[in-house]
Amino acid sequence: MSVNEEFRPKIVAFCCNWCSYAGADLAGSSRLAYPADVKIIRVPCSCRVNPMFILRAFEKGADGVILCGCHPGDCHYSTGNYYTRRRMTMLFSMLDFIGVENGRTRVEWVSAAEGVKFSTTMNDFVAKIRSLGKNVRLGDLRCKD
Amino acid sequence: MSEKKNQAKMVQEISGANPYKCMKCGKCSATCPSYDEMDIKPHQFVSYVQRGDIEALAQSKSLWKCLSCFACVERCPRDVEPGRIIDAARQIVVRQRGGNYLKAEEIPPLVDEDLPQQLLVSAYRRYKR
Amino acid sequence: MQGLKARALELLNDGTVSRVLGWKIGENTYDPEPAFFETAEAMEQFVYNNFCAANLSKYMIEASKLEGKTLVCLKPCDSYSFNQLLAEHRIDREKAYIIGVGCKGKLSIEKVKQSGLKGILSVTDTDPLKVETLYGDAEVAYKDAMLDRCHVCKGKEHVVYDELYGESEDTSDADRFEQVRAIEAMSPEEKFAFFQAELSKCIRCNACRNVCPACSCRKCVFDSNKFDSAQKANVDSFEEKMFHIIRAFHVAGRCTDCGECSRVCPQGIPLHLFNRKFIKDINALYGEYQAGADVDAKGPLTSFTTEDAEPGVVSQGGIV
Amino acid sequence: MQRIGVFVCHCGSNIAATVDVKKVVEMARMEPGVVFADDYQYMCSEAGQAKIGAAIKEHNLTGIVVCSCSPRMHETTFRSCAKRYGLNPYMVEIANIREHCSWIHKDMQEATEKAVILARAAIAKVNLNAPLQAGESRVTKRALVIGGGIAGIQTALDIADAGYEVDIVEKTPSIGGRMSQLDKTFPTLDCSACILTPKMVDAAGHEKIKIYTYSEVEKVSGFVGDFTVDIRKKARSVDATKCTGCGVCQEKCPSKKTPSEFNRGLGNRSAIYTPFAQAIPNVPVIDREACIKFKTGKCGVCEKVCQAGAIDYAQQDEIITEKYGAIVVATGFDTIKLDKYDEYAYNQSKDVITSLELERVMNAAGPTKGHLERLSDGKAPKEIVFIQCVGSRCADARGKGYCSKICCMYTAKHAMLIRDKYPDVNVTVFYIDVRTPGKNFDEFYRRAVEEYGVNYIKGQVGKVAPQPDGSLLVQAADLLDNRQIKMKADMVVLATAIEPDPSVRGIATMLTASIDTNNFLTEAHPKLRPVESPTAGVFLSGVCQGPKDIPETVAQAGAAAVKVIGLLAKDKLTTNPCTAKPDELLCNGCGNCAKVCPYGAITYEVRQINDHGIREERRLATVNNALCQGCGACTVTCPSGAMDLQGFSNRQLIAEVDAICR
Repeated sequence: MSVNEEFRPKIVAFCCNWCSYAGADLAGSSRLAYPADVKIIRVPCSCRVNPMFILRAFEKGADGVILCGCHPGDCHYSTGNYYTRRRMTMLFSMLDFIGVENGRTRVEWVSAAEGVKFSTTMNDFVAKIRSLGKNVRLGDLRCKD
Repeated sequence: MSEKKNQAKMVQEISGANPYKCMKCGKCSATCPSYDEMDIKPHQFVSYVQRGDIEALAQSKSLWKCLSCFACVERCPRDVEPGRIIDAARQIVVRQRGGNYLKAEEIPPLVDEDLPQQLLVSAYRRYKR
Repeated sequence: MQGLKARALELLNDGTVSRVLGWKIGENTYDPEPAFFETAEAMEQFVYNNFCAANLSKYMIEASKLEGKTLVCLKPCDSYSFNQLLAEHRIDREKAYIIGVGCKGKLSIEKVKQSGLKGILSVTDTDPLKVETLYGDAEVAYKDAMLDRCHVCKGKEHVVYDELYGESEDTSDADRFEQVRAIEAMSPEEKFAFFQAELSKCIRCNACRNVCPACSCRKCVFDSNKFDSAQKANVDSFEEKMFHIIRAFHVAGRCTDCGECSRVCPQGIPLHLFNRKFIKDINALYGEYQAGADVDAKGPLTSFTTEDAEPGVVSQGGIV
Repeated sequence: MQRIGVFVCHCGSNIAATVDVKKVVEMARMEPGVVFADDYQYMCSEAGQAKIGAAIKEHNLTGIVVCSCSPRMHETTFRSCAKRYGLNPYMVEIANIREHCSWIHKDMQEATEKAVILARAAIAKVNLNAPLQAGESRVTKRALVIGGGIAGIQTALDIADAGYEVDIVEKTPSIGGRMSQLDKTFPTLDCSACILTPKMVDAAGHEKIKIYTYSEVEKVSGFVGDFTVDIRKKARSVDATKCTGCGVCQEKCPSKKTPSEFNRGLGNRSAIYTPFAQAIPNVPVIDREACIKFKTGKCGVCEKVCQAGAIDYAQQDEIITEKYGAIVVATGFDTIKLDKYDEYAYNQSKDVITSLELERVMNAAGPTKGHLERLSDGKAPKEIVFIQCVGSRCADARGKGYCSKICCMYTAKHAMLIRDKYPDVNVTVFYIDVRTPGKNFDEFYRRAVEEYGVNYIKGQVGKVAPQPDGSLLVQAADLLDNRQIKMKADMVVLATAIEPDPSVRGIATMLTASIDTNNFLTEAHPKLRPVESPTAGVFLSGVCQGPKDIPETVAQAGAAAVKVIGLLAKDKLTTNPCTAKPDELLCNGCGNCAKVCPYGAITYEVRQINDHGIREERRLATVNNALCQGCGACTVTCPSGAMDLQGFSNRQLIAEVDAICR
């Protein structure tokens, strides 16, 4: 068995209350498994997620952060996820720019009806993080030699 | 893994088809131009794969009656695509016999003008990558 | 310069303005510093030379709270910052009397030093610069002593002013995004190594934050308890790591690319690269946008279209 | 410091079988702020809630965490429980250890570890919770029903009968919907018009119901209890107050070549038209695309013949703005396009028709006056083939993945009616499965087979090929007989899949009601709240929520009405207290938060403040709590972090992040 299979990543999933959290619930009630590495934090809307939360998660040892919201156009608050889309595009691009592996962050749109998508997304994301290994690059730059 | 299961798995791998998606609508058999000449009918292919009875499929006349016209593949509402399943079974048999892929340049000298067009088309379909 | 000083004095004396916001003579030609002048006597110290690089627009936040108008000298690029602050209601247009001052590219003593000269005693702001050193006199070509940001000059136009003084020159002779592109082309390992080397120099002196006209919050999130990210002392290491990324994010879509952050960094960290990266991405994805060009424009991160790119674009070949 | 109680639910074996609940209790006890932790079989039960209540009293708890099912399930339950025992309901947090843990993980150790972490995150959050007070908002006692088919009509009638005002918005010129196009209805075979028309008349005559036909919803703002809706009343070009409905204009109109929508394009209509004879209102509209007057400026025949002087070419679209407390979506369905099903020759032959087209053919008011005839040559068919599941139950992109539910029954109906009226016509139905769950449904289908001699063959048709002699060659396999069939038919009827009316997408977006991948509106809970959208104040009626037949639609329409009545009966609604709240000492007044607020809830005012001894006037953001819905968009836009969201504050969310990553 390779090292990566033993590696249990810490993954934070921010899910909006109206679509993605409900999608996760549906995945649960449909018994669609995904690794226990994923821990979900409920937010009212994907637009509530401040880039600071994501960086904080990495800083505290998360290996991957995924943000799930309603599909564009279907936001419970009409427009929240459109702002999310721009903000996260900018943030992810910046992380990529400073050399953080761009697979560690992801945004997925999962509706309340997409239990299957939620589960496959999480399985896929966990596999990706496992292949990337432990997050070391978002550590304190000054403390490294 | 038993040989039976192994072969069934191989058929699934080669064809990329999932026999469990089949809803037994029979549209493949309805569509098949070689239906009357087949002993195992297209809609039954999936059952053989599900049961792991590739041997019977390999022994069947159907294996060599399928024209690879892919009408069933085109029309299957469930993406099960029996044409690919029978094609996969055929490949297993061909491989067992030691025959394997032809190279593209080996084909033209083998072409006989009297060969049915379907055979050629089917061959090309199979060998295209 | 004398004409500018005379005009400022005139406006001060006739009561049009209550004070003048400009630059004060420093110990040397090359270190003038921002200052308010309230009297004719104080105006003796007023200076405007080619080393007057500081962007004065941010001082207008405090000046807007004072009685009477403040005469403020703005170079073309500073006027964008002024406009952006205006758009965010941080300053009062009525409280400002803007003299748009001419600019032919600002000089940096650091650049002069980088040309290899040591023991500098005095330096002129002429073309070429005449440098007197402990070891004899030397000359430096104007272009070579110019701030990096002036090589990607925004142009000669003031976007806001009451009157203009002096000629300006468009000094741009470089590609604004060249450095950003060079980094984008690196492998993740190289990028990481580059920024690790640069950011590890940071001493968290906050000079970048203090000078930045977009960083004008009454209280910075890094000083408040709202995100548990407060205190400069290492209560936790969060702010240390993320400070520059968050700072860049907070000014994204609002940064006019004035380049003050890099200019004032005592450690010489090219902080403007973060801002330029955002600007480049915004231009590529959401259309060309220059913060401060138009007071009524909707900021790229406070607006959207339904057809915007997905964040996945970053991992699918990047933003081109 | 909070005094937190943690309550871990077994949910029978739903949680306890995979999560070691005792271990979760034990670990929770070690978390900061936790003064009490316990587990119980069913926390949501009366006894479970009593346990929570006792602990609140005994341990003087200031906050509680319930480790149980999804908060979407029982957050309300536990909040009201807390309230009953004197604790602020917003001091309750739920750790979802069922849907997000026990149900998806098999390994006990793994699931237990995760449950502990989820509990820890909830505890970390509660440590930072603050009591919140729900506000109140008013309820406009008027409902809007979008769609004037049987679903919309029934919902409107039921609401109106309870004494509330209802408006129906229908995009076509008449109410009636799909049901008005049907000939007979299963399983009783009564005439569709005979049972629908009285309801239409009732709705039109009801003093509490206002009907906007030829109108569309254009804009929706507001929220439950207080929606503001813009309705575009399209220009009818006929003054409804003057028109007597005599119909002369339609007779005399020289432009008669427009395919009739009502007859599914099988016949034509005039440019000025009412869709069908029993239309309500019986006021025609001018189709400006087809009208010669509008196209060339010359004609004006209708105006000349109209005795009442009702024709008004200058009429403009009108925008009506109205306030509503509740909105019901009843937008119905259409049949899918068959462009991708070349094998059934729908586009090649006029004699291949959809079942809905057959309804029109069979109807006495239809294009053939009810005579069963081939549309190509008008000849009487001798051999008719029905094909089931056309586009339904398809895994590929050509059709729909779901069962359209109504086709088995209406095909049995069609087969039976044809055999009854034309005993010499042979009827063959090709089916995959015959699905007849419903009262008297299977009996109905068996009658078709046993009494009417309809020939049912199991096997989907592979191909329909038009022949030179005008017949249609149908190729199929009889899967039970194991033989391939090639038969000639004179007519082929396709049981075409149904899909939500395309207009529903735009409406869902306006209402911010969630929609699934098939464009069916999502219900708040598939079992327990089937007629409510997750968006408060929006209710679902009819096929917009999922395929259903008339009896089911009517039942759901009534259910939706009851939900609306329940809402409108209240004078005030309590509002969500989880709203945005600016810290005035941090606010820059920069204006960015208002730019991203979808509700216009943020305004700015200049106020005198005291910032640690500095007194000054500042421009500050102010949030209107009645308008704020708590999305949090503003909190991220605010550079200084002055704007925070109550109940989901920056510190709370960061505490959760920290707890998970610890």
